[in-house]
Amino acid sequence: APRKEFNVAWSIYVGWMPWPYAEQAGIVKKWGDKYGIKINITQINDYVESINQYTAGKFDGVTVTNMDALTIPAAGGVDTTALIVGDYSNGNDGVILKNAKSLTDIKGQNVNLVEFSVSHYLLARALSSVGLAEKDIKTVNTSDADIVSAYKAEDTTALVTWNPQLSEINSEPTAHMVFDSSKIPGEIIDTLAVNTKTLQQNPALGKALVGIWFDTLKLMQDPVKGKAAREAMAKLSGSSLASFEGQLKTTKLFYTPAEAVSFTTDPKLVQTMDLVRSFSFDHGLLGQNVGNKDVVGIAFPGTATLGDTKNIKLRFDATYMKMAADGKL
Amino acid sequence: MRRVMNMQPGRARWLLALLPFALIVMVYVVGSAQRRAENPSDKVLPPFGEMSSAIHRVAFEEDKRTGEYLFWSDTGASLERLAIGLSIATALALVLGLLIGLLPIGNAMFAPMTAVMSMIPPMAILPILFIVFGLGELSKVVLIIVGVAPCLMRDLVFTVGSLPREQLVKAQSLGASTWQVLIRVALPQALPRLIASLRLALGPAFLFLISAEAISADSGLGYRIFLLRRYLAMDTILPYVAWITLLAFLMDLALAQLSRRAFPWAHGAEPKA
Amino acid sequence: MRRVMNMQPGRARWLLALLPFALIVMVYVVGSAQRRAENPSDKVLPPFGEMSSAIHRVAFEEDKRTGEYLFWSDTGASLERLAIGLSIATALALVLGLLIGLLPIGNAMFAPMTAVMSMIPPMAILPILFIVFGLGELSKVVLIIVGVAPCLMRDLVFTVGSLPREQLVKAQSLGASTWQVLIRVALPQALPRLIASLRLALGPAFLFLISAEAISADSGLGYRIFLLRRYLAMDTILPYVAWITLLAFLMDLALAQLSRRAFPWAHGAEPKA
Amino acid sequence: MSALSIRNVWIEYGSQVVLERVNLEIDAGAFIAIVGPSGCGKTSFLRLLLGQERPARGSILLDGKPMPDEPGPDRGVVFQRYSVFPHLTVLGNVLLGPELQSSPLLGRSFGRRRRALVERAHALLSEVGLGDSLHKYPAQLSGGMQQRLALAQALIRQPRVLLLDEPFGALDPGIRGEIHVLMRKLWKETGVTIVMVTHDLREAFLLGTRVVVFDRLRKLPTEAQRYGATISQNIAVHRRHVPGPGDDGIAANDSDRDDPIAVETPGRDDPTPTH
Amino acid sequence: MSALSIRNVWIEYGSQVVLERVNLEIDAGAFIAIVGPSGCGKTSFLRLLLGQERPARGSILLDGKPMPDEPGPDRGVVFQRYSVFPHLTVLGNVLLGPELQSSPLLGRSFGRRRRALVERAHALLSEVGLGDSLHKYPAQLSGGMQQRLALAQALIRQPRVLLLDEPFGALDPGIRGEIHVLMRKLWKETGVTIVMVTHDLREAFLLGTRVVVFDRLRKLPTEAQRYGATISQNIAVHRRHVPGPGDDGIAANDSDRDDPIAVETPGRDDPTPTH
Ligand SMILES: Nc1ncnc2c1ncn2[C@@H]1O[C@H](COP(=O)(O)OP(=O)(O)OP(=O)(O)O)[C@@H](O)[C@H]1O
Ligand SMILES: Nc1ncnc2c1ncn2[C@@H]1O[C@H](COP(=O)(O)OP(=O)(O)OP(=O)(O)O)[C@@H](O)[C@H]1O
Ligand SMILES: [Mg+2]
Ligand SMILES: [Mg+2]
Repeated sequence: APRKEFNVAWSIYVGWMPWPYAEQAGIVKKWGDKYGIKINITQINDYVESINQYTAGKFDGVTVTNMDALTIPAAGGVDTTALIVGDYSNGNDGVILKNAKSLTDIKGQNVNLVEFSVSHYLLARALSSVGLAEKDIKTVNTSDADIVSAYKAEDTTALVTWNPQLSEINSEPTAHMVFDSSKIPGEIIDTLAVNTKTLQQNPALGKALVGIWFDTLKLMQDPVKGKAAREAMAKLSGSSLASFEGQLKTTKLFYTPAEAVSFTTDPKLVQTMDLVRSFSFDHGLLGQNVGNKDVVGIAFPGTATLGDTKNIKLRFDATYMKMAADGKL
Repeated sequence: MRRVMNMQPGRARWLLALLPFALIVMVYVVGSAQRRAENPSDKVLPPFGEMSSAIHRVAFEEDKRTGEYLFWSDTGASLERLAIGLSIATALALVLGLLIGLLPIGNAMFAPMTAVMSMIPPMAILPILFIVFGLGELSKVVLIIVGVAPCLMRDLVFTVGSLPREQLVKAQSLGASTWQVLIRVALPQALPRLIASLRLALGPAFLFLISAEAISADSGLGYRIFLLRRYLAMDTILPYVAWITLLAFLMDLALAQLSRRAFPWAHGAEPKA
Repeated sequence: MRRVMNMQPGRARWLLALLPFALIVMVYVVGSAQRRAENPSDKVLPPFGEMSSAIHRVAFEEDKRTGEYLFWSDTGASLERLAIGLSIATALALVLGLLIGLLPIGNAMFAPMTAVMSMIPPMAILPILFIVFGLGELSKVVLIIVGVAPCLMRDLVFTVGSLPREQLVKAQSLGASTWQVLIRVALPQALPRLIASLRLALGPAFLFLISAEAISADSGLGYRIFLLRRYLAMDTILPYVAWITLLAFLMDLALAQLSRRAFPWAHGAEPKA
Repeated sequence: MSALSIRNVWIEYGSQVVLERVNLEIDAGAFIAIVGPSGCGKTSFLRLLLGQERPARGSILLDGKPMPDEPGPDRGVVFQRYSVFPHLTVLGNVLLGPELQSSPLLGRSFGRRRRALVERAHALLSEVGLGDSLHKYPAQLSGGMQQRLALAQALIRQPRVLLLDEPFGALDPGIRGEIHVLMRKLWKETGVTIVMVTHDLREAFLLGTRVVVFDRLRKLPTEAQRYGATISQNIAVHRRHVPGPGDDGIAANDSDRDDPIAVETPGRDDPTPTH
Repeated sequence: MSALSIRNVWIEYGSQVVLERVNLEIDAGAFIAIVGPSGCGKTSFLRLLLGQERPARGSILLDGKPMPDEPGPDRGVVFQRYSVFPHLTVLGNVLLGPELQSSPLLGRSFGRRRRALVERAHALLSEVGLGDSLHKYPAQLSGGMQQRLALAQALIRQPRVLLLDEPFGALDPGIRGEIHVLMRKLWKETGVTIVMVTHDLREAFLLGTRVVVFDRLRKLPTEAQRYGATISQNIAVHRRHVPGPGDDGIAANDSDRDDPIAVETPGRDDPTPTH
C-alpha cells in the first residue's frame, strides 16, 4: 500500500546542500503537496551514521556517494536505487602533503584519512597513477571532523580529505595538493539513494524528490535569487559564501536533468563502478567472507549489469530524471 | 617556622587561587601572539578580541534567515536534552537503586545485570543506540541515560545498602511495610546522596550530550563545536567550551544549594552522641 | 507472609541473577531472526553463529594484509594505552590530591583551578590536545589522563581531607614533619580509596580510550569498532563490545583483589570501639 | 503487657553454637535485665525476640501463640545507636509510627488527623523532657536526648513488649541516672513488658524485676565452637530486701511494684554430654 | 618531667569568648585532672597546650621558655578516639614515633636499627598488656586495647608532657578500672607531666594530684557570648587524707607520690566589669 510520509537524511557536503535549502525555501512542501505526500528532510551530523540509519531502515532515502552506497546498504542486503545522480567530485577531494611537492614523496609516509571512504579510494587511485601500491604507505584512520587540527599536529605529513576541510588545509603555506579528484573525473559520484522497494511501491516519492532537486538547482542559478540561495546554503554548512562558492567550483553539479541523465546512461559509469567494486572487495568492504567481487550485483540503465544478476542490490536508475528532463513531472 | 601543613593561607587565599588561572591566561596570550607573528591568519589560538567578536556575532546578532540567536538556541537545545536525560536517568536510578539496595531479592535479580551493564562503554554501543532509538532527540537522551544512570544507581545502592540494619528493624517495629520503609526511611535518606552523585554526573552528562550531538543533530552546543571543527574556527569553539564549563559549574552550585536547603539534616555537624 | 524486604533469595539467587541476561539474549535472538526473515543479508542484528565465526576470523586467522592477528593486536594496543594513561593519571592525582587534601596552602592554590578543570568536557578540547600533543600515542594517553585524573584527584582530596584532625595532630606529636605525615599517614590511608576510585574510573577510561581511538589511530579496539561501523559489521562490533566489557570487568576484579590483599586493614570489620 | 515463653531455644551461626537450651518464662509486665560477658549471645537473643532471626531449634510464644518471625509493632525496640532516624526531626521521629499506622500508602497524615497525632506526640515528648526540641534533628541532640527520643518513638506505638539492647551504654553516668528514673516511670505507667540487655550490673539490679545471666558453662577455647552459652542464673530482685545502690535518684516509691516471682535456681548446673 | 606555666590566657573563637583569664602553674611531674561542664572549653584548653591553637591573649611557658606553637614530640597526646592509626598494626603504631625520629626522609627504619626499635616497642607493649597482639590492626582490638595502644604509642617518644582528652570516656567501667591502674603505674615509672580532661569526677580525684575545675562564672544565656569560662576551683589532692572511692583496684602504695602542692582558692571569685 502506498505511504504518505517519507524520511530522507542528509549530511553536510557541498553537493548536498540544496536539500536543506529546498526544505527551508518551501520547495519540499510544494512538491510534496503536489503528489499528496509528506517528505521529512533530516540532518545527520555524522555522514556514516546517516548511511547506517538508512541501512537499518530508519530512512527511506539518504545522500550518499556511489562507493558507500555499494559497500554499506547494498552489501548489507538493502536493495538501493541511486535515484538522483547529483554531481561528481571534480577537485573536491584531494591528497595533501606537508612540505613536499610531488605525489611520489608520499612513499613510506603515514597518511591520515577516513579509512575505507572515498578518500581511501582516491588515495588508491593516486598511488596507482604513480606506480605505488598501498603497502608503500601506512594509513591512519582519522575522523573527518578532526582532520584540520590533525594537519596542525607536528607529526602529520600526508593526508587525504574532502571539502570544506580540504580547502581549509590547502590554505596553509606548508600544504601542497599533489593529487585531486579532477584527475579521475566522474569516479566519485554523489547521489540521493532511496530504498528500491519503497520506490517501487511509491513512485510519487521518486517524482517528488527529483522535482525538488532540479527546482532547487534551477533556483541556485537564477541571476536574481541565486546568490541568496547560495548564501543560505553556505550558512547551513557553517561556512562563508566565498568558501562555498570555492567548493562549488570543484564540484561538477548537473544543473539540468538532461546532463544528469546523460552521465547516468553513459557506459563509462559501468567502468567506474567496476573500479569501485574492485577496490571495495580488495579492502573487505563487501563483507569478510565474500569470495569474489561479483556477489553484489549492480544494475545500470538499460540492460547493463555488473556481478551477480540474481542479487542486484544497487541500481542506477535514470527513469525519474528522464521524466524531469522531458518535463513530465 | 611552623610545618607547611600548619600554615594557613589567610588573606592571600584569593591571590593564591587566582595565580594558576592568571598563569594559564598569560601562557595563552603569549602563545597566541607568537603564532600570529609567524602566521597572521593563524586560527589555532585566536586572541581574546577575536573570540569576543565571534561570540558577539552568534550571541547578539540575529541570524538573518531564521531570526534566531544561534548561541542561545544552541544552549536551549542542549540544556533541554540534558534536563530530560538527567531526569529520566535519575528516576530510573532511584527506582532500581532502591529496589536493589533494600530488597535482597531485587539485589539477587538486578545487581549482576547492572554491574555488567555499567561496564559497557556507551560510546561503543552508540551505533546500536541510534539504530534502536532512531536519530531524533530520543537517542541523544538515551545516550545520556545509558551513560550516567549506572553511576547514579550504584551510589544509591551503596547508600541504601549501608543504612544501619538497626534502622530498618526499628522501622518495621514501628509497623512499617516494605513500601513504607522504602518511601519513609530509605528514599529520604538516599536523596541527599542522589544529589551529590548527580553533581558528579554533570561532567559525564555533558560529555555524552556533546558526543551524541556530534553525530546527529542540527542544533546544540556539541553540534556547533563539531561543525566548526571542520573549519578549525577556534574563535568560536573556545568560548563555547568555556560556556559549557560555566554552565556545568553553575548547575553544580545550584544542586549544592538545593541539597543544603532541602536536606539540612544531611549537612549539619556530626552527631553529638 | 513475611515482608518482601525480609525475604532472602536463598538457592534461587543464581536463577534470579541469570533471568535478566537470559531475557536479553532471547529478545536478541528473536529480533535477529525476524530481521533475517525480512532481509537475509541483514547486518544490524547478526545471529550468534556469525558473530562467533567473525571473531574466529579476526582472533585466530592471520590478517592477509598485515600478517597480524587483529583481535589480539587491537587488544594489546588498547591495553597499552590504557595502562599508560591510567598510571600517569594515578600518579598525577596522587601528588595533587595529597597536596590539596593535606596542605591548606596547596588547597587554596589548586582547588579552584582543578574544580574548573574537571568541568571542561575533554571531548570538546580535542583539537587543542592534538595540536599540543600531536596525533600519535601521546594524545590518546593525554585524553585518558584529562578524562580520569580529575575524578581520582577529587576522591583523594576528599579522603585525605576527611582524615580526623586528631590523627594529624597525633602524628605531629610523634615528631612527624609535613613530609612524614604525607608519606606515613596520609598516603597509606589514601591508597585503598585510590584503588576504589580507580575501579570506578575504569569505565570512563575505556570511554576516553575508545573516543581517542575513534578519532585517530591505526589499531586498537575503539579503532576497529569505529572502522567497522563504516560498513555496519555488527557481527564483529558486538563481540568487540562484549570483549571490552569483559576486560573492564576483569580489571575491576583484579583491583578489588589487590586492595583486599594489600590493605587488609581497610577491609576488616568495623572497629570494635 | 504481654507474656513471652522461650522454650528450649538454640541459636547457631553456621556450625557455631551461640546459645543453647535457653528456657525462660517472662511474665506480662516484667522488667527482665539480661547480663553476661561480651559475645555470649545477648544481642542474638534479642534479635530472636524481635523476629529478626529464627531459632535453630525450640520455639517462642507470645501470649501463648507462636511469635511472628519478623519485627512488628507489637515489639518495640531501642538499640544503643542508630535507633532514631537522622532525617526526621524529633517530632517527625515520634510521629513516624502513628503515621505509618494511619496511612498505609503514603505513610503520612495530614490535616485534622495529623494535628491529633502531633498533640499526642507532643505530650509524650514533654514527658521524656524533649518538649522544647520538637523541630531539632537528632544530630543536634546529645546522646542522652537521642535515647530518650528513641524511647518515646518506640512507646507511642504502644508495643506489648519493649526490647532494649544496651540502650544507655554510650551515655555519661550523670545522664544515665536521669534516664533510669524516666525508664522506671514509663514502665510503670504503660505496664509494658521490658527485656533489656546491659553491660552494667548495677543498672540491671536497679531496673530489673529479674536479672538473667547468660554465660558459657564450658570455657575451654577448644569447645567454644561446639557449645554455646545458656542461662546460668535467673535472679528475682526483691527490692525491699536487697539494698539498692542508693544515690542513683530512684525515688523510694520504686518498691511498690516489685517482682512477684520468687528466686529461682538456674535450670541446669552441669552440661549433659549429649549432642 | 617538665613544668608548664599558663599566664592569663584567653581563648576566643570569633567574637565568642570561650576561656578567659586562665592562670595555672603545672609542676614538673604533676598529674592535673581537668573537669567542667560540657562545652566550657576543656578541649580548647588542651588544644592550646598542644600548640594546635594559639591563645587570643596571654602566654604559655614550657620549662620557662615560650611553648612552640605547633604540636611536637615534647608533648604527647591521647584523644578519646582516632588516636591510633588504623592502617598500622599494633607494633607499627608504636614503632611510628621512633621510626619518624630515626629516618627523616622515609619515616621507616630497616635492619639492625629496626630490630632494636622493635625490641623496645615490644617491651613497652608487653607492659601495657598488648604483647600478644603485635600484628593485629586497631579495628581488631577492643576499645580498651586501643586506648592502651595509644598510651604506649605516645609514651615511646618520651614526651615531657602528656595530654589526655577524655581518654577513657568510651570504655566500659570494668576496663576503665584496669586502665586506671596502668595509668598510675606508667606515670610513676616515667615521671611525665600529665594533663587529663575527664567528665568523671571520681576518675579525676582517683588519678589526679590536682583537680582543676573549669566553669562559667556568669551563667545568664545573654552573657554566654561575651564571657568565657575560667578556673573556678583548683584542688590539691592529698590522697592520704581524702578517702578514695575504694574498690577501683588502685593499690595502697598509690599514696607514696602525692601532690606536694597545698589547697588553693581560685584566683578570681567575681568577674570584674572591664573588657
Ligand atoms: N550474623 C552473625 N553471623 C555469624 N556469627 C554471629 C553473627 N552475629 C553474632 N555472631 C556471633 O555470635 C556470638 C554472639 O554475638 P552477640 O552479638 O549476640 O553477643 P553479645 O552478647 O551481644 O556481645 P556484646 O556484649 O559484645 O554486645 C559472637 O561470637 C558473634 O561473633
Ligand atoms: N573551632 C571552633 N570554632 C568555633 N567555636 C569552637 C571551636 N571549637 C570549639 N568551639 C566552641 O568552644 C566552646 C568550647 O568547646 P570545647 O570543645 O573546648 O568544650 P569541652 O569543654 O571540651 O566540651 P566537651 O566536654 O563536650 O568535650 C564550645 O562552645 C564550642 O562550641
Ligand atoms: Mg550485643
Ligand atoms: Mg571536649
